[in-house]
Amino acid sequence: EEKKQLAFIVNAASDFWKLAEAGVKKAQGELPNYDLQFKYPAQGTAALQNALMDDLVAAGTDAIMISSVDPKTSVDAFNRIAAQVPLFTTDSDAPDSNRIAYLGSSNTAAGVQAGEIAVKVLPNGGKCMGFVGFLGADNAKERIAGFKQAVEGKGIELVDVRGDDVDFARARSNVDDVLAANPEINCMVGFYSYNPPKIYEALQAAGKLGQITVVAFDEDPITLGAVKDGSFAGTVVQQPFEWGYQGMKLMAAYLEGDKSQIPDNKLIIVPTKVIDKGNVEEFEANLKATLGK
Amino acid sequence: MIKKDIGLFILILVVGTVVAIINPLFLSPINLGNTANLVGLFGLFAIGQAFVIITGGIELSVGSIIALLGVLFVDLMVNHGVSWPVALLLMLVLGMLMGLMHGLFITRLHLQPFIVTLCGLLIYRGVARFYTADATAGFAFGDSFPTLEWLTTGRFFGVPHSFIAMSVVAALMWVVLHRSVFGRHLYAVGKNEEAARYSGIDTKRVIVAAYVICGLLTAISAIFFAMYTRSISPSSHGNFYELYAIAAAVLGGFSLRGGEGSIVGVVLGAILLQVLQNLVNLLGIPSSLNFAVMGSVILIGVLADTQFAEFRKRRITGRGAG
Amino acid sequence: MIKKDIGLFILILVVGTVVAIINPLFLSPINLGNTANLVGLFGLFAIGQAFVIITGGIELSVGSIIALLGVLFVDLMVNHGVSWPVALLLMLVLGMLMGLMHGLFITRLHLQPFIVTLCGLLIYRGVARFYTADATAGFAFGDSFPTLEWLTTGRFFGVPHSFIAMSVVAALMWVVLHRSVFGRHLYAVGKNEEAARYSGIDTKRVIVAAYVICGLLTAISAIFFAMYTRSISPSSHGNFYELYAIAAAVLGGFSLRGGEGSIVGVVLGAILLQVLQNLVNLLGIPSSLNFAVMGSVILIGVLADTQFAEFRKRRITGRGAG
Amino acid sequence: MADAFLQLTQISKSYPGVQALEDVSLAVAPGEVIGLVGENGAGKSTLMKILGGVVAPSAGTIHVDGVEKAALTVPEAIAAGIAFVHQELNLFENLDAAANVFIGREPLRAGPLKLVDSRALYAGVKPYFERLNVDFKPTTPVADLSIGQRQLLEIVKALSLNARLIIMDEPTSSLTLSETERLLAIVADLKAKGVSIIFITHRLNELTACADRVVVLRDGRVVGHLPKEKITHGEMIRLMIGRDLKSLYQPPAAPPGETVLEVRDLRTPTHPAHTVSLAVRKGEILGLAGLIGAGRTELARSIFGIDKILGGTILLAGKEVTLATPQAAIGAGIFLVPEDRKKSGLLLDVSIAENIALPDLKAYASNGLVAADRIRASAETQKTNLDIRAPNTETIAGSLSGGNQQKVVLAKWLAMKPKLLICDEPTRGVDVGAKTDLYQMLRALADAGVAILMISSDMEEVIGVSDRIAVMHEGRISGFLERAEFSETNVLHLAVGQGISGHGSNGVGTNHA
Ligand SMILES: Nc1ncnc2c1ncn2[C@@H]1O[C@H](COP(=O)(O)OP(=O)(O)OP(=O)(O)O)[C@@H](O)[C@H]1O
Ligand SMILES: Nc1ncnc2c1ncn2[C@@H]1O[C@H](COP(=O)(O)OP(=O)(O)OP(=O)(O)O)[C@@H](O)[C@H]1O
Ligand SMILES: [Mg+2]
Ligand SMILES: [Mg+2]
Repeated sequence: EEKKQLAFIVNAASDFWKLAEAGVKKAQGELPNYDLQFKYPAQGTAALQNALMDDLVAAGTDAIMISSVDPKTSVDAFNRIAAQVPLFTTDSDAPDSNRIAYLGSSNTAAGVQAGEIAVKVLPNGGKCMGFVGFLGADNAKERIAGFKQAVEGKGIELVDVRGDDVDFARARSNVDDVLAANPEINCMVGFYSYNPPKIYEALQAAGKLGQITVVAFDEDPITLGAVKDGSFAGTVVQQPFEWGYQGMKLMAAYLEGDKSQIPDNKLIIVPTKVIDKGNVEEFEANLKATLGK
Repeated sequence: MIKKDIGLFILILVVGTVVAIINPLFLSPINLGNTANLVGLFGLFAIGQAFVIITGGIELSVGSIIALLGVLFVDLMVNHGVSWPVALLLMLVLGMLMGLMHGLFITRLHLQPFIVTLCGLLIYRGVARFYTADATAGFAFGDSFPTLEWLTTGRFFGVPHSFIAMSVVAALMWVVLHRSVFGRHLYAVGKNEEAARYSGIDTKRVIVAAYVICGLLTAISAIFFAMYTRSISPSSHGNFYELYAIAAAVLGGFSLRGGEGSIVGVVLGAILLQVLQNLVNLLGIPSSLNFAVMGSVILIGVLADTQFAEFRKRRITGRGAG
Repeated sequence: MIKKDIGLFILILVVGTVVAIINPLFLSPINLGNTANLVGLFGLFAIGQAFVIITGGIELSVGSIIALLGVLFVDLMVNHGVSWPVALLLMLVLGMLMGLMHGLFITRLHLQPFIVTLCGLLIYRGVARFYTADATAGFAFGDSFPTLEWLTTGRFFGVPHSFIAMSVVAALMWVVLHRSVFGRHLYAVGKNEEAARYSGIDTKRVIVAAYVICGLLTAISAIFFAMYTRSISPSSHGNFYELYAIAAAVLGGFSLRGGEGSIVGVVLGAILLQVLQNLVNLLGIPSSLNFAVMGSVILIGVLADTQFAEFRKRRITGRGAG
Repeated sequence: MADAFLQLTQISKSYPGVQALEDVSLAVAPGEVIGLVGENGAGKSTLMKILGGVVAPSAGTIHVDGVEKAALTVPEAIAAGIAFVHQELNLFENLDAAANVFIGREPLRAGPLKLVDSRALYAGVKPYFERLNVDFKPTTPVADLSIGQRQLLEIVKALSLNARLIIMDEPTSSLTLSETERLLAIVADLKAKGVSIIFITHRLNELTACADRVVVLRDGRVVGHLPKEKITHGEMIRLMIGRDLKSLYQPPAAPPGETVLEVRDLRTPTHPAHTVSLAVRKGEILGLAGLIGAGRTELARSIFGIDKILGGTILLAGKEVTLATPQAAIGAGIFLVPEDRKKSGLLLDVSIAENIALPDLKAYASNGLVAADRIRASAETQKTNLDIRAPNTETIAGSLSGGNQQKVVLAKWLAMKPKLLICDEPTRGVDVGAKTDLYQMLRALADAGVAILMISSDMEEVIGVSDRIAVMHEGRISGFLERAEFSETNVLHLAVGQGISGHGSNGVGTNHA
């Protein structure tokens, strides 16, 4: 009856993680001797995440994979946990900690891919406005940096990025305000998964769909729909399903003594993909299948 | 009362003028429309909050109610094929029931409003998150409810319907609060519940009614919000909105001790808060400074208002004594 | 007063027992240690809040102060090479200055506490976010302040220092509130400020002192938090903590109208809130239900408490009649 | 007599729309008892508040021991040895009795820590409690005290200051005869020790007993000084209101009618072991007397539906009724004028007109909307009828003098049509002139068929106004008195639980119905 317990802790509640959860579910099917848990913290703060990890370890969890809100500075907390159970990072890494390995994508690379979409559809250059949840979060900073790096010297400028603290109403009114106040903007980038849908809705309300180039991240249904009908230039998707699925299998293997899957640099990169009009239908079909809808 | 409102009105004018001078786009119809829309959305539940605050109570669960009702509303229509008028009606009834429950807990079981509605804040959000298993509830691409969308997000000669709805509600509630017997009873209960009871006022019923009204207006606003954001992440939708509502009321001259405040005040309070939000984006202020700017303007405004009022009072008594 | 505390204490025991039966790990030293640590962190500023609430005020900026002071503290040490005792002292002084400012705004300029501290909430968070440009302030890997770390995150026979600090503060503040003249004046001012003034009490000084104490305790707690999380994301660090503090106080028998409550009560309130947090994690309850469970337990507990108290009151009068 | 240590010179005080004081001068010498009388709103409390440092005068000077000041602050007044029994009670309900006595000047221990020395505190209040013979303990929370008990506590507070001047602003308004006599003895005692007293009261015979001189105020001005030998009831009244007063008792126009309200074996929470039975008839004024804490207020609250009753029945016009809420009571035509005007009677920061309209708002509304002009008109009528002294009916109730506030509370109910009117201390703080008017109104109401139950601690009032008196003692009726048996001694005997000659002490009284 003594099943081993594995936990996957995410940084905040969002649809994005539903895909990872689906991956974890699939892994559960293949790991009957394990009890897999998928944990959302009550709020997305490092303090709560660390308390959650402490509690899980106290409750007898055997291995943890975490998407940290703030990996850089949670190193000590990670090391404290890693001293008790094997710890893995996903989504965002803490390379200086004693975590066993990182499994996930590279946000910088994703940002570069997004920048490349913009370069492709804006050959004459342009002025872009970005929208994001937390400006200071690592994933946001890396994506922004990647985007800037890719458009450097191509006549495209990322004028500013507006934060909304993951308040959807603010996310929407931020776009509305830019449409009202910055007529020179001809390109918009939605860095968090819910930003592109808000851009879509604001443009639709203003009757400007198609007039402004939109580059998106992630696979919100509205985003995919907009890519399909040509309103968006494209979107960059990660593969969270694989993180959940592979992550759990990896931890189970590790607990059973199989360390062969851990590469020397301790980085297991699941590549990001560009979805545009060409491959969106196929991607959407796959997605539906995984989510079982 | 009216003097306080004028002070707030002047503050809004001053802030608006300064912003318009720096960036004339502030006065563009499109920007005014957007701001009016948000004023409508926030004003609706702020008016509800005002009723509760007048009784000396507080309603902390506003944000969570907006999240829960939003999730249910969208889910009923999208996943259960419920027609929108039915879903809408259901949400309004639910909102009123929540208010009723809060009111009964407070008056019959003698719990503190802060505790009851704090539990509401926690429970409703928890239920909303559990209901969707922390997923976002939203319309699929292409889902369309033309009448509902026109009603909630449409515009009439450029004036957003949400703003019109808020104005109608405000006018109605103005009559209720400032002209009706019930309104007088509300003030009486807020000022001195015991004296009100001795005067034969059914204080419990009055208090319960205030929470029911708050629940109803919050539910209306929840529908507007759901249609505005079109997708609801139950963990973050409406977070902190109770603070907005309370802040709008307090700015508008309400006292948390109850018995004070006017509808005009709370509407002006809601307008000021939205103008401040708008200003940050329009002036290109780093969004990290958003909060700081809001806080400073509120502080300076309130300060100017009270200092001016005291100055005037001193001048009057000074003259009287001379 | 004491009866209220006992009710809360029993509630904590009941909840604890139930959790321990379902998952005996609840009583493991490691889990108790973790929970005690959080009780210490939250208890510190909840006690501060309690002082303000007794005067009939409210301090909404607690969470933002914790964020701002945390950011500054870490930044001073990491990026400006300030030695930790100096940085620590500076933070304590800053915390007291903020409290002093709030107190003066409220007593000298006659602003409502809700407004003043709401502006504090907005401004301090804004400043913190602007200061780091929304980036996280934290120690780099390898940064080490052994004495400071031992002081703040160390344990003494398994008891976290934060808990010890909180206990010492609670004991001190118990004497201040329940045994000293100042404490008595606090109660007097909270119940009836005008009468207190007529009694020759310097009510303004008393109120200001309450805010200063709150600022100081919040600053102490900010240091502990900074060392516990070791990194501070200024946009989310300490969010909602003011609600926690107020909830702990209100659970502990404080009334937002002022003049009521005890130190034992607020500490028990803080313990209950942390036990509830711990319970959700320990029982493997879906974290989406986290809030709902907390809300329900609080509601049921408070309900049981008041109903039991009323039942006893009825029985006593009933018996007297027999 | 020794020289004055305190001198007020040409003091004026104006509030917006009101000249509360004008050119008032007053000197206080050690060991004298000064009576201060005047109609409601004459400025007595205002003058005393200036002395106590609570309000600052608009003009004039104050000399304390020869030092000139424009105004005193509260700490300065305390330092100058001025103690104050406030007219409106200013106690802290969250503290116990002893803590209230020493608030602001607690005995200290532990040096710089400034801890409260509880032992010294409780020991410190004990002699005063004994001296006033109060019936509650130093550790009793003030929240549990009745109005009368609170007033005693305020007096203890002032005595304990060991001041050289004690200002007593209507200290006896809620006290019964025996406590009043004890207080007057203490006043004499203090005077002998060289303490000066300023004694404000509307019960003028108290001054005949204790004052060395009387100062009369009218409309903010001093209109007369009476040296000791000239202090008579009639003289004071003439100076106060400029005319003579008719005798108190006016007989009813017709003999009492059928029973309106009957209470049978009623038990209340504070005195659960005792029962109350009484009946009030149409057209009569039944006085209800008793000592402090006898349970009269509680009886009234129980009938009015505020307090739950533990047992017994209430019959209205012979039919049993349950009055669980004030609304039910009001619906049945039973009105209560509460004892504590600040707490239960008034919305202090609302206008006079709004206060008067509050219980009967529906009558001023059509379709649920209130007609402000109708409210104002009705308030004007009441203001004239009751002679409420205020600039207009929009004046905020809290800014009125104590007596005028009381009149507003009365006006709330007089504007409606009761079957039974319960007045709990209806004239607390009301001046003699207005009292007479009020008694006339009560009589007129009774003659119009209203039954009136008048709870009063004012012996003169009980004897002078009632058609019949019921006396309570520790939660039960200790006896009824018919007019022929009315006397202070008889009321007092029943009030302390003794019988009176020719009357059973436990007699519930014959059923007059
Ligand atoms: N704070 C205030 N604001 C405005 N007017 C006031 C205020 N306090 C007192 N007054 C007015 O000053 C006048 C004198 O009031 P004061 O209380 O001194 O009367 P009083 O002689 O003590 O009467 P009473 O016998 O009824 O207690 C009254 O007309 C009253 O309405
Ligand atoms: N709010 C209260 N809570 C608890 N006890 C009370 C309260 N009010 C009054 N009492 C107590 O009830 C008893 C009866 O008081 P009540 O006020 O009915 O007497 P009363 O005859 O009207 O006397 P008084 O002249 O003092 O008003 C007193 O012993 C008093 O201490
Ligand atoms: Mg007076
Ligand atoms: Mg009484």
